[in-house]
Parts: sequence; C-alpha cells; structure tokens
Amino acid sequence: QEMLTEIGEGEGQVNIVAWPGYIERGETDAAFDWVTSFEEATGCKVNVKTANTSDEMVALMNEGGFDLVTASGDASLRMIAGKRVQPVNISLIPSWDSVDDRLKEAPWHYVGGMHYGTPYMWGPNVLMYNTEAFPEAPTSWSVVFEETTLADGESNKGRVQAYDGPIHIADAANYLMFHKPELGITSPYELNQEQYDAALDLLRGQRELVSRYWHDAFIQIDDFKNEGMVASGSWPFQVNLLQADGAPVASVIPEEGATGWADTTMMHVDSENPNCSYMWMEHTLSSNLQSDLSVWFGANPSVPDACTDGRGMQTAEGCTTNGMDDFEKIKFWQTPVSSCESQGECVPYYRWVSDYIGVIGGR
Amino acid sequence: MSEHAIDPGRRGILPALSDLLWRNPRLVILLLLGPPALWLGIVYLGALFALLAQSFFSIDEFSGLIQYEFTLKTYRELFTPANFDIILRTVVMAASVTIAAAIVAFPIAYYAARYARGKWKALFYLGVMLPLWSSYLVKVYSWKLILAKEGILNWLFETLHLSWLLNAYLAIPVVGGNSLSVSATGTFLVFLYVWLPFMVLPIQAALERVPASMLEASGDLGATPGQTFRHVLLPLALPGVIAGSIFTFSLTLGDYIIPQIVGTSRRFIGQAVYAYQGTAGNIPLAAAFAVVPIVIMAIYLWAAKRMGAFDAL
Amino acid sequence: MTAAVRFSGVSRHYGDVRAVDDVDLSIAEGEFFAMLGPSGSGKTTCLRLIAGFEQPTAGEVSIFGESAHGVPPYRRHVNTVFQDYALFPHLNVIDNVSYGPMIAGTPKAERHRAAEDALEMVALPGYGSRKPSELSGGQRQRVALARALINRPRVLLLDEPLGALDLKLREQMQEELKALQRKLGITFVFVTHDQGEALSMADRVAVFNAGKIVQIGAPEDVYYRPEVPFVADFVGSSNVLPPHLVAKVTGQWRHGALRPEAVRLGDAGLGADGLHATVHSTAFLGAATRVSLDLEDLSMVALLPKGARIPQPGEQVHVSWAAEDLHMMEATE
Amino acid sequence: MTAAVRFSGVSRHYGDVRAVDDVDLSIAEGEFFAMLGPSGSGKTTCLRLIAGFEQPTAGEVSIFGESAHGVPPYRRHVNTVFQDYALFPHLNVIDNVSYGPMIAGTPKAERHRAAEDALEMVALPGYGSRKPSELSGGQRQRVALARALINRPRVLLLDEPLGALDLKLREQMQEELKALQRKLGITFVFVTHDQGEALSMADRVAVFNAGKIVQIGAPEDVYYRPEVPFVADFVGSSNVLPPHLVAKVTGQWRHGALRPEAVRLGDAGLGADGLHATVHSTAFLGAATRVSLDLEDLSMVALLPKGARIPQPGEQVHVSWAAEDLHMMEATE
Amino acid sequence: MHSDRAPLALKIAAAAGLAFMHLPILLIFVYAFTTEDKSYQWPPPGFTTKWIGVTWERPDVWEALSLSLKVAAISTGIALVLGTLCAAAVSRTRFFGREVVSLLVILPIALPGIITGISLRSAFHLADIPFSFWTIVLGHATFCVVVVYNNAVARFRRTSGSLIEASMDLGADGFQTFRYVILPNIATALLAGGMLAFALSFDEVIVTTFTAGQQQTLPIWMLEELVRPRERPVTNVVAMMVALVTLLPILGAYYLTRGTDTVAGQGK
Ligand SMILES: Nc1ncnc2c1ncn2[C@@H]1O[C@H](COP(=O)(O)OP(=O)(O)OP(=O)(O)O)[C@@H](O)[C@H]1O
Ligand SMILES: Nc1ncnc2c1ncn2[C@@H]1O[C@H](COP(=O)(O)OP(=O)(O)OP(=O)(O)O)[C@@H](O)[C@H]1O
Ligand SMILES: NCCCCNCCCN
Ligand SMILES: [Mg+2]
Ligand SMILES: [Mg+2]
Repeated sequence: QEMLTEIGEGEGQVNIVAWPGYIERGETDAAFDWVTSFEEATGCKVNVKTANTSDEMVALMNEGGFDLVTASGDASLRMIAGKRVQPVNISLIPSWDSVDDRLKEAPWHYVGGMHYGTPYMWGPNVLMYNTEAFPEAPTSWSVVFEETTLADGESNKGRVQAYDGPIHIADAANYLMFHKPELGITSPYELNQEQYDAALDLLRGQRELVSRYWHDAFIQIDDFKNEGMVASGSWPFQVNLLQADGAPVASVIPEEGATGWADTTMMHVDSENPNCSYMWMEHTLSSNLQSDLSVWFGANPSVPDACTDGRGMQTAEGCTTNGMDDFEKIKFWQTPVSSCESQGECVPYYRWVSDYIGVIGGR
Repeated sequence: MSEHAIDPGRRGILPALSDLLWRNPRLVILLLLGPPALWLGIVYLGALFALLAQSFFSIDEFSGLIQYEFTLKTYRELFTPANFDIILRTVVMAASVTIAAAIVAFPIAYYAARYARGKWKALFYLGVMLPLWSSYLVKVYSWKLILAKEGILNWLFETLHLSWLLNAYLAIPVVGGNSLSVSATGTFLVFLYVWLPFMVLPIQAALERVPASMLEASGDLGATPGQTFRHVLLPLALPGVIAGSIFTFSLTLGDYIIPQIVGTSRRFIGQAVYAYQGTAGNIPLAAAFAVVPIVIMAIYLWAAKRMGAFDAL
Repeated sequence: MTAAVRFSGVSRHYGDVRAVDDVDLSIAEGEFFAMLGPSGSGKTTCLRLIAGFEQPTAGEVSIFGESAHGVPPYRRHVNTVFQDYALFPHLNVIDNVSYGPMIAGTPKAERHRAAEDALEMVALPGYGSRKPSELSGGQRQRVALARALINRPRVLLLDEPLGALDLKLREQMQEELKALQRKLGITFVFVTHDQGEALSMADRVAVFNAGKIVQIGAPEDVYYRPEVPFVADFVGSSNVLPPHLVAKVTGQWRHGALRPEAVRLGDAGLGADGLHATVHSTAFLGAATRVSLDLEDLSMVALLPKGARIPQPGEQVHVSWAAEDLHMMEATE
Repeated sequence: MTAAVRFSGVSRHYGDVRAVDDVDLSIAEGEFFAMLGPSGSGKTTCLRLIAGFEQPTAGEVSIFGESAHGVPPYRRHVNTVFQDYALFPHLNVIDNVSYGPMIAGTPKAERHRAAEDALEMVALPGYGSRKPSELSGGQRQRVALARALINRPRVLLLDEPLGALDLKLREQMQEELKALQRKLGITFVFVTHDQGEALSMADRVAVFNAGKIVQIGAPEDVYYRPEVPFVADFVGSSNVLPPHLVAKVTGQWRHGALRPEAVRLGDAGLGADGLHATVHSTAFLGAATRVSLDLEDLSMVALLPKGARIPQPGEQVHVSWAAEDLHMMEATE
Repeated sequence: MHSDRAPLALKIAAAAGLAFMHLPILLIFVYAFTTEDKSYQWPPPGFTTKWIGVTWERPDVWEALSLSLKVAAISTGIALVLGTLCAAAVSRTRFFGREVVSLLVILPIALPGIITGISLRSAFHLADIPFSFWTIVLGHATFCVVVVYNNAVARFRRTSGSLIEASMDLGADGFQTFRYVILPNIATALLAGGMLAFALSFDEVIVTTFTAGQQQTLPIWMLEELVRPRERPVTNVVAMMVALVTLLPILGAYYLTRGTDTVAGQGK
C-alpha cells in the first residue's frame, strides 16, 4: 500500500488497539477525556480494544481489523518486520516538529529511513510499594527478587508480585547487570546463554516469593487492596489510581535503574480508515492528550511542550517527577533477537516466551 | 358412507408435497437432517478440523506470522516440560474437580430424586437451577471476595480465632499459598462451585430412573442400606455421574477465566490456548494445545457412550 | 361382489424377516374377520398393509376393487383402532373423536354434534370434556372406537383392541363390539392372539403362522376341523397325536387332533391293548380339572369335568376317546 | 406347629386409604398359599408387610413365631420374586443370582457354583453371562426365582410373577413353579388377580376385597362353596342370584350362587311357572358356547357344552338348574 | 427400608451441598446494596438501594442487555429449528448415522467452549466473515442446539409413534399431522428447551469472546466491569436482576417438563 499523500474526508471511525488507560473519554474519571473533542471535531468515532501485553498487541494486529496500535518497543519492530504496519507520511502531521527530538528517530519505529508511526508516551516500570510495609522507600529491586524481612517484621514471601509477561526477564537481567557485573550484561534485552540462565535462575527464586503474577493493571490494583501485596514492578498508572483511592502506596526507581517503555502510535498496513488515523495521530500530538495523559498515567509526553504550555493539567514539576529527565537511564523495551549487536549470539524472544511460562509454572 | 374406498387425492401444493414425502421417507430424513448436518457437520466440524490442521503449521518466532508448511515442530513444543506441566496440571485439576463434584452432588441429587416430593422437589430443583443460571462471572468474582486475604473467609476465621488453622493449611505446599485466592485450593473451590450444578442434574436424572423395587430387591436379598448403596445404587447412578463428569471435566479443561482470577498464575490449558491464540498470536501452538482436550474428551465420550451415559445427559 | 379387502400374493419382508409371506386373502363386505396367530406371525403387518402404513414388498392389496398401491393412509377410507389406542393426549375426548371431521373441514358445531352421537354409540355420553389420561382402559378403547367410526370407514381395522383390558372388561367389550358391528354393517378386520376372542366374535378366522395363513374358515371349522397340527394345537389347545399313534388305533397314517375335553381316563387295568399313560400333574381349574399325562414320549392334556375321579400324579391310567372325537388331519408336517 | 407367617389384627393405612384392614391370617410351613383379589385390594401390601418393606399401622406380623416388628428386610429370611422381577440391570445373570451370597460374604467361586446350581434348577443352565436385557420375559422370571431361591429362604413371596407372560408360557411356568415348591418344601406366598392361577396352584387361597380377607380356604371350597356373593362372582364367575329370586325357587331368603356351566336352558313352553329369560347374545368359545341372558333386570350367563342346542339372540328360554348346583350363601350383603 | 424417611446424614450432606451452592449468590445480593463502592469491604458498612437507580440510568447496561436479549432470542430460535429437526430425524428412523448425529450435537457442549470459540473464530476468518451480531448468534446457536435436541428427543421418545399413524389414518396429511398432532405434543418440551437455550446463551462468555467483534453482550460487559470497575455495586445489581429474572423461565421450564423423563436444564 502506498503512503498517503493527502488527508481526505474522515471515514467516520478509527479502531485502536491500546494499553489500558491510554485512551480515556471521561468514563473512569470525568476530568480525563481526550477523545470527545476529537470525535466532535473530526466525526471519527474512536473504538478502543485494550491489550495487556505486547504479545497481545502483536496478535491483534496480526489478526487485523484495526487501524492503529500504541505499540511499545518490544512489539513495534516485530510488526514492522512482519509487515503489519505501514510507514507514515510525517508531512501530513503538522505537529510532528513538536515531538521530542530524542524520540523523532528512535530505533523502535524509525527503520530504513521510514517513520513507522508517531511517538505517544514513555515512562519507567517503577517499583510500587506499600508505605506501611516500607516506611522508607526501598532502594533496590531486591525486595521483589530476594527474600527479606520487611519493616512490619514479616517476610516478603507471598507479598510481592511480578509482571506476567516474558519481558519481565529483562527486569531480572537489569538487576543482575547491577549486582553481578561479572556476567558482563550490557543490555537486558541482549543476553547470551549464560546471562540468560542466570536471569532465569533469579526468576525461579522469585517464583517462591510471588503468589500471583500480575497481568492486568486493574487486577494488580485489586491485589494491592485486597490481597495484602506490598511490592511489585508496576506502571505509574496503578500507583496513581491506588493513591487516588487512598491506598498507602508509593513508587520509586531503585538504584539499579528500570526498564521502561516508549510507545508509538503505528498504523496497520491494511488500515481501512487512513484519514481518521492520520487525524488521530495529529490529535495525539497537538491536543490536551499528551499533557493530561502524562498526568493520568504518570508517564512522559512525547511532546515536551505539553509539560509547560498549559494545554492540559501537566506541569514542569510533574514532568520531572515522572522522569522526563531520566530518559537516558531507562532501558526501553525491545524485542530480543538472536543476532544481537552487543555479543553476536543472544537468546531470542520466542525462548523468552516459553521459558517464562515454565518459570511461572514452577520449572 | 362414501362410494369410493380410496380418495383420488386432494389438489394443491401441500397435499401433493405430502404425498411425495410419504412415498419417499428417505427424502424426509434428508430434509430433516440437512440443515443441522450442514451447520454442525460441515461448518462446525470443518472449523474444528481447520483448527487442528493449524497445529501442523509453525510460527515465525520474530514476526509472529504463521508459516503454512507441514511440520511436527509445534507438537514437539507442546511436550516441552513447561507445556507438559500445564497439561498435567489441568488434567489433575479437572479430575479432582470432577471427583469432588460427584461426591458433593450425590447426596443432593439422591435426596432430590428419592425423598423430595411436591413442594420440596420444586425447591430442590430451583436450588440447583438458580446457581446454574446465575451469571458465571459474578459467581466467580464473588469467590474472589470470599477467598481474598482481606475477604470473608479470612474474616470468618479471624472472628472465630481459627486463623492458625487456615494458615497451617496454607503452609502446605502445592495446595496452599499466600492466601486462598492465590492458591490451587482456591482455583479448585471455584471450579467445584461453578460446575457443581452440572453434576447434580444428570445424577438426579439417573437416580430417578432407578426403580424403587431395585433397592427393595437388594434389601430383600440381605443387603444392608450401605451394601445396597455400594452394589446397586452407585452402579446404576454411574451413567449419570459420567454424564455429569463430561461437563465438569470438559469445562475445567477449557476454562481460562477462573484460573486467571483465582489462582497461582500457573497456567491451565484454557489459558494457554487463550494466550497463544489471542495474546501471543501463536495459532499453531494454540491449536496443538486445543488438541489435548479434544483427545481427552474424545476418549471420555467414547467411554461414556459405552456405559450408556448419553441417555443420562 | 367385489371383496372389501383383497391380498394377491402379498409379501412384506424386512431384510431377512418375512413378516408377511405370499398371502392371498379376500374379505367380504360386512364381514367380521379375525386374524389369529402367535406373536410375530405377521398379523399386525397385514393390518398395516391394509391401512397403508406399510407397502407390500411384492403382490397387491386392493380395497373395494381399487388398487391401494402408493396410496397414503390419509387417502384410504379405512380406519384403525390401535392396540395402544393412540388417543391424542393433548386433545380432550370430543376433540379426539371429531379429529377426522376437523381434518375434513367440517364446521365445529357440526363435528361436535357428530362426535356426541359417536360417543353415545359407544356408551360414553357426556365424557367429551375429559382428557384421555382421565379415562380407564375400557373407556379409552371406546373413545378410540368412536374416533374411528365417526369417519364412517368402509373397513375398520382393530389391532388387539382388547389386549390391555382385564378379563371381565374384555368379555363385556367383546359383546359390545360384536353388537356394534352387526348394527353398522361395516367390515371389521380384527387382530388377536387370543383364540377364545377370535372364535367368539368372528364370522371367519384366518390363522397365521410365520407370515403365512395356515387355515381360513368359520370358527367351528377352525376349532373342530383343523387342517394342520399347528391349528389344532394353537386354536383348540388340542393334543396332536403323531401318525404312528393314530395308526395304532385307526390304522390310518395321519396326524390326529384330540381336544382335551374328549380324552377319557380309565383304570389302568382296563383294555390291556389300549394306550397307557402316567399322570404327571393335575390342576384344579374351577369348572374342570386339568390332568397332564406322559404317554410314551408325548405330553397329553385331559380336561376332566366336575365329579370325575381325579387320578393322582404318578398313577398309571388308560387313555381312550370316542372315535368321532379324533379329528384326522393331512399327513403333511 | 408354629405358623410360617401369622398376621394378628394387621392394618396398614396410607392416610385415608385402608390398604390392609385388620387382617388375621396364618400360613403353615410348606404351604403354597395364594392371595387372590381385584386390583387395589391390598394383596401387594400384605406381601410387603411380610417382606418388611412396610410396617403395619396396627397389629403384628410374626414369622415362624418371632415378631417381625422393626426388623428390616435384610434381616428376614424371606425372599421376594418381584412383579417386575427387579433384576439388577448392571449385573449379568450369574451375578444377579449370586447377589445374596455375595452380600453374605460367600467367596466368588463358591457362590458362582451355587448360582449355577440354582440356574440349573430353573432350567436356565449356561445363561450366566447374559445381561437381563438379553432375556425373554419368562427367562427373566426364572432368574428372579433363582436369585430368591439361592438364599434358601424360609418363605418365598411372589407378587404376580406370571402377570407379564403370555398364556402358553404362563401355563408352563405354573406347572414348573408348583413342581419346584413341592420339591423344595419352602412356604410359597403367591399374589395374583387371576382366579384360574390361584385355583390351579395353591393349597389354600385367601380372597381379598378392599383390604380385608373375605374368605380363606382350599381352592375347591372357594370355588364351589363361596361364602359371600363377592367370592362367588370373582372366583367362580358365578351368577349371583338375589334373595327374592332364590326364595321363589327354594323358599329360602338367601343369596345363591350358580355356576354358568350349571345353568340349563329349555324350551320357553316348558314349565310355565319356572324362570324365563331372553337370550341377549351367544358366543362360541370352542369347548363351550357362552349364552348371555336377561332375566328380569338380572344378567345371567350360561355355558353350554358342545352338542347342546344354541338358542338364537332374542329367543325366550326357560332357565333351570339341579337343586344341588345352587350354592346358598350367607344372607349378608 | 423406610422409603419415605431420609437418613440424617443424607439430609445434612444435601443441605450442606445446597448451602454451598447458594451462599456466594447471597453475597452478590448483599453487595448489590452496599454503601461502599470502591472496595469489597466485609461486613458492608451500610446498605442502600441507590444502586438500583444508578443502574437504571446507565445506558451501557441497557445496550449490553438489549444486545444479549437479541442474541439469545435469535440463537434460541435457530437452535429450536435445528434441534427439533435433528430430534425428529433421530427418533423417527433407524438410519445408519443416528449415533453420529447425536454425538455431533453433543460435541459443541462436550468440548470446552474455548475450542468451539476458537474453531468458529478461525472458520469465520477463513471464510472472510467479519465479526458481527450474526457471528455471535451463530456461535451461540451451535451449542444451544443440544439443549433443545435433548428435550425434544426425550419427548419424541415418549410420544408414541402410533399417534402420527392415527392422525394419518384419520385423514390428515403430513403437514396437517405436524400442525395438529406433532407440534402440540412437543410444544412444552420445545418451550422448556428453548428457555434453557435462552438462559444458556444469555450467560455465555467464552464462546462470545471469540465470536464477537466490538459488540458487548451483557456477560462481556460484566467481565469488563468486574476487571475495570466504575461503580462496583452496579455489576452486582445487574447480576441480581438477571438471576431474579431468569428464575421465571426456570420455574416455567420446570412446570412444563414436570413428570417427564427429562429434568429440564440438563445438558447445559
Ligand atoms: N419395522 C419392522 N422392521 C423389522 N422387522 C419387523 C418390523 N415390523 C415387524 N417386523 C417383524 O415382522 C414379524 C411380524 O411382525 P408382526 O408385528 O406383524 O407380528 P404380529 O403377528 O402382529 O405379532 P404380535 O402378536 O406380537 O403383535 C416379526 O418377526 C417382527 O419382528
Ligand atoms: N405407598 C402408598 N401410598 C398410598 N396408597 C397406597 C400405597 N401403596 C398402596 N396404596 C393403596 O393401597 C391399596 C392397596 O394397594 P395394593 O398395592 O396392596 O393392591 P393390590 O391388591 O396389590 O392391587 P394390584 O392387583 O393392582 O397390584 C390401593 O388402593 C393403593 O392405591
Ligand atoms: N495500563 C497500561 C499501560 C501501558 C503501558 N505500556 C507499556 C507497559 C509498560 N510497562
Ligand atoms: Mg401385532
Ligand atoms: Mg399388587
């Protein structure tokens, strides 16, 4: 399919696969709405299908029927390789120039001189903790990887969670990178067999501590409320919602640093609503979306002006809190491949998938 | 009295058609069976086979796209230890749920079939049907409230000062866990709860077909009530138990919602199928996983048929 | 006169089973015709061939001279009273009875009037509003009869209509049916396996065995003059004497039939050259006593009237009969 | 000698229904005892009281002198052959028959041997591996019998065991049962509503009506000497003559019982002062012809032997009988 | 053996079993009236009936409800036709494939829903049928057939074949016989089967997940609501209402099939 050269009439709708919380129309909280104005202005009705993992997103896009997807770095390259998404013509997106320079040609969407989408939002995977169990903010991810006695005198065993997605192996690798430099890990997404085995061992130990892996942001929220969970890797989103409900919860980026995500709005190769899709991409950059979503999700806008120009609720301090300045510290999600840059031969993603299922299953 | 003993035949399309059909009984069967056979035999079975066929394809690991070439690679993957664990775990769970359901359901069904009369009978019937038709999801969630660490059961144990008992149980490996809602026991309880009515009804139907004289004959021949139960009632109710177990077994094999809401995060076949086809887009592996319950159920149905359990369905 | 029903070489086979096997038959108009035979001998199948529920595998059925080939049941002016009555459970008595006229398009008032008349005829006036489940067996039977008769069929088929009734009721219904047939003049074809019923009701009886008619005739003929041992045994419960025994007494090499009530028992000393038997058992039947005898390797039954001396089991007795009581049959079989 | 079974003032009421009403009864050891009566007269209930499936509402049942009060069925040495046989469908014949010994803990080989013997006794050797569903009615009945007999019960209860069989088979089984009882010497209590069956098999017959025993006695007594009209009608199919009619002939104000075979029909001209009747209908029964008569407002039945002149329906006839054939009953009822 | 008195142990076991089946449902009812809408606090801090009003005002509930009703009604209709046809064919004749047919009918319910769902999904995909209202209906009808079939087959088995012959004998042709004899005789069984099929479709999640596009049936709505709640008690109010409303058809089915050889509701 040819790249669009001009934007025509809207088709009346646009179908988007998105992370939960990414596309709000004021239903969860009336103050957060960046859809209604778009629909009114363009006549394009926004239909959202939420996905909880990158794998789910890839699967939905492979199946088809969607126009756009808010893909993280571990999904975007797979979809480009699989020819599920099409390059976008940035000249049709007037606000492109306002995009953060650090993101304009980021490797997870800029391939072969083509832009496969517009940057959406980025942020860290934070360590969320219960302030009653941790009167002091924990400084290391060790609280979710190793058994320790917490401030309330009880073990952390059974009271921590971990992400139910193979990409969590990278979190383990990130931890080892700091604590076992002898392994020589340079990127948590590029692991040779030895490094990979070490990460899996760490995760097998973690299995003893974790009573349930979290898969769905809302279920994690529930577990922190009702199941006595005290620590877990999480997204700022859950932290915000829990705090709004008055739960004793806070978050931190520990000394080892964090993995994180940088998401891109990408367009399906067979998009049936290309005009509305382009309009939406423009909307994501130009409207209150970047600002309000960064408050709502606790993440960073891909348009730096959104922190300061008052188009939404975000402020400069807010952006700083969310880690706007920590871009370099975050190891953004990407898909592990066997021919990796750092060491030639790495364990590819499909093994991450089956091995992680094994780890959760107790293998 | 009419002059003719035989009518020349009425005019009109319907009577003519009726005559035609009467003369061709095979045509009638064909017409009756055509639509359902077309749907179930062609579309449904066809879809099943199409799914199964996919299990002989493989997936490109990086792009997630299916490679349409015959291979047994996917089956090799199915029997990797991690996946085999899933199969084993699910089958063990399905079997435990089935056995427990039969044990819990039997007294209910037996009482309803043998002793309940009139109003009580209706009450028992409603008592089984109401849970059966109440929203599955809401029932599952209500168990989350019951089993959670901050939930009702815990509250109850605390109020009764029996928390030590619960904690002792939860400390047992495999069945225990941090709280009931994240333990295998929790998953088991919810499965048991949700499928129980499916076991009660067929057992009740089977028991209702056991003539009273059969039990009297046993007593007459010297069997105590216990012996009568063991040697007559149980074997005669068995087709009902098997019919019920078709449901409990099959439903447990395929469910992905319950173990996700209440459980240990260790996957079940249903979750694996769901994840591989939906979230991972690995249709071939999903199809291979799907073959497992199909094969198990095929064996099960074959055995059930031999035991005459279909009549009790 | 054309026959009401005629079978010409009619067979009905189910796979290997020859339910009806090359039957020729002619039933006259107005006749009360009984089909008698053991279970599985093809009686019901014959009836169903007349009604049109079955098609002959070979041969032709004709009704009042017209071929019934390919004519569905609903185009034959023949009605059936089914063994299980087959009353429609969802309709009350009046609607059951007026089903035929309803199908024929008779207006409601008219057909209900006709149904009332039919119910009157079977002595069930005022039962119209009951459901079949609220009737006794005998009453159901009569409703089934009324339902068939209201259509004024030219032939009425009855398949063991009294089989499910108990003795008293059965005897009463036998009389009623017979009276009704006389009154209406309709051809009745009546199936039964009860020989007493066939003999007491029918103008003519056809005895069936294994899909074939083995004898047709008036009740007295069939009872007193069986042509083959099967009929002697089945209809008269007669003792069938083998040719060698008959030859001993009469010199003729034939099968003989001897009815139990014709057997005379005497003192064993009497006539040393006669037949001798051992008493196997005796049974008091009320009006008579049944004595089972072992005569060489033959089992015989004698029926002794009240007052006769009843021998003891094990006793040796002399067996004799009046010459005219021994009915000679064809030497066939 | 203690009675095998004794009822002393036994009643069994279900709500308002008096199924068994104050019955006294004593059955001797080794006796073949029949309970005869119309449907619903309480026969089955009596049997169930002996077996222990029911408890009396009043009175006491004792078995061989011991009170059966509160004794469950499985502790009574009494076995039952059920009307529907109640064979266990999940067990084959041999396991059905050896069920009792199995419960008693007899080792497999031994109980199977015993079962083979029992099957031999009922003439079913080699049928052990069949399922009940693969047997005919008569064969099932015999398996049920073997299953009950293998336990060597002191009393065997049989609830209409022959009800489902057809005539020929029934007669054969009657003889077999009777022979078996004689051979084993076990007390048989046999329920039936078929008078012929009761008369031909039993040593003594109890006639039931509406929960009560109306007469007990030997078959001949019950048949020839009914004490009440109910017995006359039910057992002998006798004509019950009302007192005013009996008085006309004999001068005694009593009910009279006259068996159909004792009725003599003569020319209407004969004896102008006798009884006159109109012939209603006649039926050829084979051995005899049944003549239905209307005598004033009374229906009478006469059974004429072969050779007698059969009057035509509508004909006037003179009715008479030998004085000794008119059995006088109590004037009650 | 006293046939009219149950042993105490049996009574206790039966009562305990029934209680086990009901307490969680009562819980749903209780939570429909709680004043706490954020968490599931036990015991509830207070009771209110306001959630009934709130539910009434929620358009998404009504939309999901009406979709579910439509899907259930049409699936039931299709299942009624297919199930009756199948039952008639199987019970009226002894053709070679009747075993196959009864197995085929049972299959969609004997195999886990996820298999039925995925197969149909891939079939729709292969045939290039876009997901729509109709794909949901087809999915539901597939597993509803068996309920109707079971009820109808049992009734056909009880309805003596001679009724049909009697009708033809009395002059009714095939169609008249169907209209005046067969239909009235199987009507209650069909009604019972239909009600159960309806209820079955109404509560189905798993198959729907795979055969629905963006449409939300009530159970899908509930799943969404339960995972991402906006007003938690609303879900419970809906669940309670649905339970109370389905009670009527259940009772109806019971009285219609009472005393017959099917227990209504078998073979869900
Ligand atoms: N539809 C059928 N298919 C196969 N065999 C049949 C069928 N109908 C009847 N038969 C067989 O044909 C034979 C004659 O059957 P039919 O019903 O005519 O006997 P019948 O004389 O009426 O016996 P009964 O007194 O038992 O009713 C039997 O052996 C029976 O098994
Ligand atoms: N469990 C019961 N509850 C209520 N009434 C009963 C019960 N059992 C029997 N009866 C009634 O008691 C009466 C006697 O019944 P019983 O079964 O003893 O009769 P029967 O003489 O065996 O009759 P049949 O020849 O029909 O078997 C009948 O009116 C019957 O309806
Ligand atoms: N709730 C959804 C969050 C979306 C964020 N995208 C990527 C996941 C980061 N850990
Ligand atoms: Mg027949
Ligand atoms: Mg009885």
